[in-house]
Parts: sequence; structure tokens; C-alpha cells
Amino acid sequence: MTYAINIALLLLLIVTAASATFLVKELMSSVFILGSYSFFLALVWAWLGAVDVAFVEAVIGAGLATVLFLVTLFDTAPKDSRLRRPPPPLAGVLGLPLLGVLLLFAANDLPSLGDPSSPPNVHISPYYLQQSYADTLTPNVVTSVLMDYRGFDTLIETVVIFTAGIACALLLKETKS
Amino acid sequence: MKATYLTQFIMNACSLFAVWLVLSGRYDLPHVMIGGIVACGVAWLNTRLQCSSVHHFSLGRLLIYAPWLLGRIVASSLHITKVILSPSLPIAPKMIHYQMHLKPELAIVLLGNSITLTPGTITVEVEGDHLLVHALDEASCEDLTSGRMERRMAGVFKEEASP
Amino acid sequence: MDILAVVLIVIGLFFLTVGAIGMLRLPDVFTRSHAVSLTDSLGAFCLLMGLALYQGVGINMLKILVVLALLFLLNPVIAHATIRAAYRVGVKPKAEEHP
Amino acid sequence: MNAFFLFVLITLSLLILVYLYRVIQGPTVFDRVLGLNGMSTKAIILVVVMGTVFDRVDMFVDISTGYALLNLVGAFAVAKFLEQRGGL
Repeated sequence: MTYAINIALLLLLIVTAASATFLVKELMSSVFILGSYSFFLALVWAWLGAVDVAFVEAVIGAGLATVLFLVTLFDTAPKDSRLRRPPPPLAGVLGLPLLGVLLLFAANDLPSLGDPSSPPNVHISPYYLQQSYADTLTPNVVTSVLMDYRGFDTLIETVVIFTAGIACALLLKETKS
Repeated sequence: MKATYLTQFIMNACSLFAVWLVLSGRYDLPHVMIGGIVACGVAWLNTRLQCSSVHHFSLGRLLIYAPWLLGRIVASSLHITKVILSPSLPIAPKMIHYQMHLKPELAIVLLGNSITLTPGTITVEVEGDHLLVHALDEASCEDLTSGRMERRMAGVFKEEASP
Repeated sequence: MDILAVVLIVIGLFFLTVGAIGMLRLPDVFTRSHAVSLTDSLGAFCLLMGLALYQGVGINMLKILVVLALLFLLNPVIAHATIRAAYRVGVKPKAEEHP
Repeated sequence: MNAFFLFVLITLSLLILVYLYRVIQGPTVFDRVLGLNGMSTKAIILVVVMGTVFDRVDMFVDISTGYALLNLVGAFAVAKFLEQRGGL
């Protein structure tokens, strides 16, 4: 019961922060509230038991992304950091809540949290949990899954991220005009 | 000069290694060895960046200073709590220009941090030997204006404060 | 030991609540920073001390104490940086000047 | 004992909500930064309490250390930016 209350409170925090991100007038405040939103998300991950995801979310989402946004704001003119927001289109106002209701309806069919007989928990997770140390000699299960069992997947992901980084660096390189 | 660099390097490496030991929580040979190597490397990179003006700094006196500061924090916290919870909100904020007699940079940093850590006072600006402090009301800045805090800090650095 | 831990945690929660109330009631940035520092110093100290005592002597206690030391070192610096920026930018404190 | 820690968690979440009000409402940017700072302190404590509930403090402490350090970096970035720009 208290478990559910706490998760509901954290979700309330997330929804408040997310809507406030869109409603404040200055870009900088928007960036702050986005950072806090990220951290609430990290708290929810931690509360659900996914500590590594929470760690990444806290470090990248709340810490690094905020600093990156601020560095971007360094280079904008002061008049650009105030938002002039047109009124939202009618389709958005009507469509987005409908989408939310649909998603909630779909979420009804998900297995309940920590259900031992749900499909993800009977398919391959027991094998990972029991055999990963014998297979890979890595103490952390998540690391062994990411780096050994799904090594190629991780490799290609890293390639994608590096490509994006190189593309950004090329685009932002100062051209001598 | 060489000797001070070496002692500082060893102090840095030891403290970093202690933090590694606490945070890693594994005490088999590979982990401890990695920790030692990393601590030495980080200390090697960073020791040159530190200001080398560690005057007659005494750790023992700091250990006396810390509980005193904690006591002051408790006392002023209770005071601020009373101020915040009283319905009429009796605050009288003011800015204080405070002339310091401390010379070492580390002492100034520690004094500024202690002022900020104590509820009711906050260091706004440091210019040379001149502190600008914002206080919530008269009672909360009494420690500072009477020079008590600075005298204690001077005691840590074995200096004579002449208020 | 557990009783002491619970008492410390409750005291910490009390100070955190007072800090939040101060955050709502106090009039400007400079005075609000005092409420935050109240929360940061004594509230966090009592709460984390209580949690450390609850863990008992061991590696977990040391880890929590590391977090506590980090908070005590970093929070004054953050508060000072914020307030100094506010002062330099020209936010006027509602305060009288004293020599 | 577990119920007590859950109570602590819920109280901390409610306090974060108060600070979130200050972050959203705050008249100046510095109010928002200050509110964010107080919020992060509470979040760090919240993570440690979560670790106590799950009995895995060693894992959760890492998150709070990382967040405390990055919070410092973020606050410095904001302060430096605003001092250079001279306000928003």
C-alpha cells in the first residue's frame, strides 16, 4: 500500500515537472525543471529496483544534459532565451489526452510488478542470473549481459552514438568565412 | 620544496585510496591494487594544481573546531527554526562588512564555508581580507561580529588574531 | 541503537520540514538561502546520521558517512556560488547595510 | 521498521513537492537554482533511505554520490553563466 503511495507521489512529481517545463516563460528555468524531471525519473527507476538505469539517468539526464543545455544557452542571444509561445493547436489539446488514455488502457495488460510467472521472468532471465558468473566471470549481471551476451548490440549502439557525436562536431566546427 | 611536494603527494594519494576502499567495498587483491594505482595516478595529476601554502595547519585543533562548529550549527538552527515557525516572521535581514585578520587562503576558505554552513549567515562575497555576509537577524550573526568564530579559526592555524 | 536512529531520523525530518516552510514563507532569495542551509546542514546531518546508526558499524555506515561528508563540503560552496551570482547580477537584498 | 522508512520516503517526496513549487513559482532565476539545490539534497537523502528499505545501501550510495558531484557541476555552470551574462 505505502509502496503504491510512494510511486504515485513520485509520478505526481514527474507529471508536475513535465508540465512545468512547458509552462514556464524562460528557457533557463525550463532547463532546470527538465533536470529535476530527469532526477524524479531516476528516483522511480531506483524505487523499481533498476539501480543501474537510475544511475545513468541521474548522471546523464539530470547532470550532464543540464550542463549541455546551459552551454548551449551561453551561445544564444539574451532575447532568444525568452519563450514566445503560440497557443497550442486544437488537435494537440484533444489528441494527446486521448493517446494517454489509450496507453493507460494498454498498460492494463502488462504483468504486475515482480510477478515470477510473467514472460520476461521465465524466458531467459533465470539463465542469466544463474549462469552469468560461470560463463563470463563478471560479478555484475547487468554488465555481463550488456558486454558479453549482447556484445554486438552494444558495439553497434556505441558506433551509432559516436557517429552522432562526430556529425555534431563537424556541423558545429567554426567555418572561416 | 621537494619535500613538501612529496608529503602532499603522499597525503593526497592516501586520502584518495581511503575513499576508494570505502566506496568499492571489495577487498581482494586485484581491486585493491587497481585502487592503489588509480589513487597514485590521480594524485600525480592533481598535486601540482593545489596551492602549496599549507601553513602551520594542525589537524588536532581542527578536530576540536569541528564539534564546536557543530554545536554552533545546532544552536543557530534552533534559533532559525523559532524564527521561521513564529507567525509574525520576525526577520531583520542585514548585510555585514567584516574585516578579517586571517592570512592563509585555506583559513579564509574554511571560515567562509563555516559561515555559510551555519544557518542564519551566508557568505556573499570575498574580496581580499574583506567578507560580505548576509545575516537573517541580529542574534544569528553574533558569533561572527564578536570575532569568536575567527579566533577559533585562527587557533586552528596557530595564528594570532588581533581583533 | 535502533531507538536512537529513529529519534535522529525524526529530528532530521522535522528540520527538513521547517526548511520547506521557510522556503515558502521567507520573502527573497537571500533569506530563503538561510532556510536551505538549515535543511542542508542540520536536517541532512541528523537524517543521515540516523540512517548510518541504523546500519550498524560496518562498510555501509562508512559509505553513508562519505555521502554526509560530501554534502557538508559541497553544499556551502553551491549556496555561496548561487548567492554570489545573485548579488553580482544585482538582485537587491531587502537588508540594511552594516559596517 | 519498514513501514517507518516508507513513511520517511513519503514525507521526503512531499517536501520535494514543496520545493518544486518554489522552482516553478520562484520570481527570480536564483530562487529556482536555490530550490533545485534543496531538492537535490533531499533527493540524495531519499536515495539513501531507499537503499535502507531494499537493504542494498552500498549500491544506492553510488547514485547519491554521483548526483551530489554533478549537482555541484550544474550549480557552478548556472552561476558562471549568469555572472557572465549579467542576469537573464
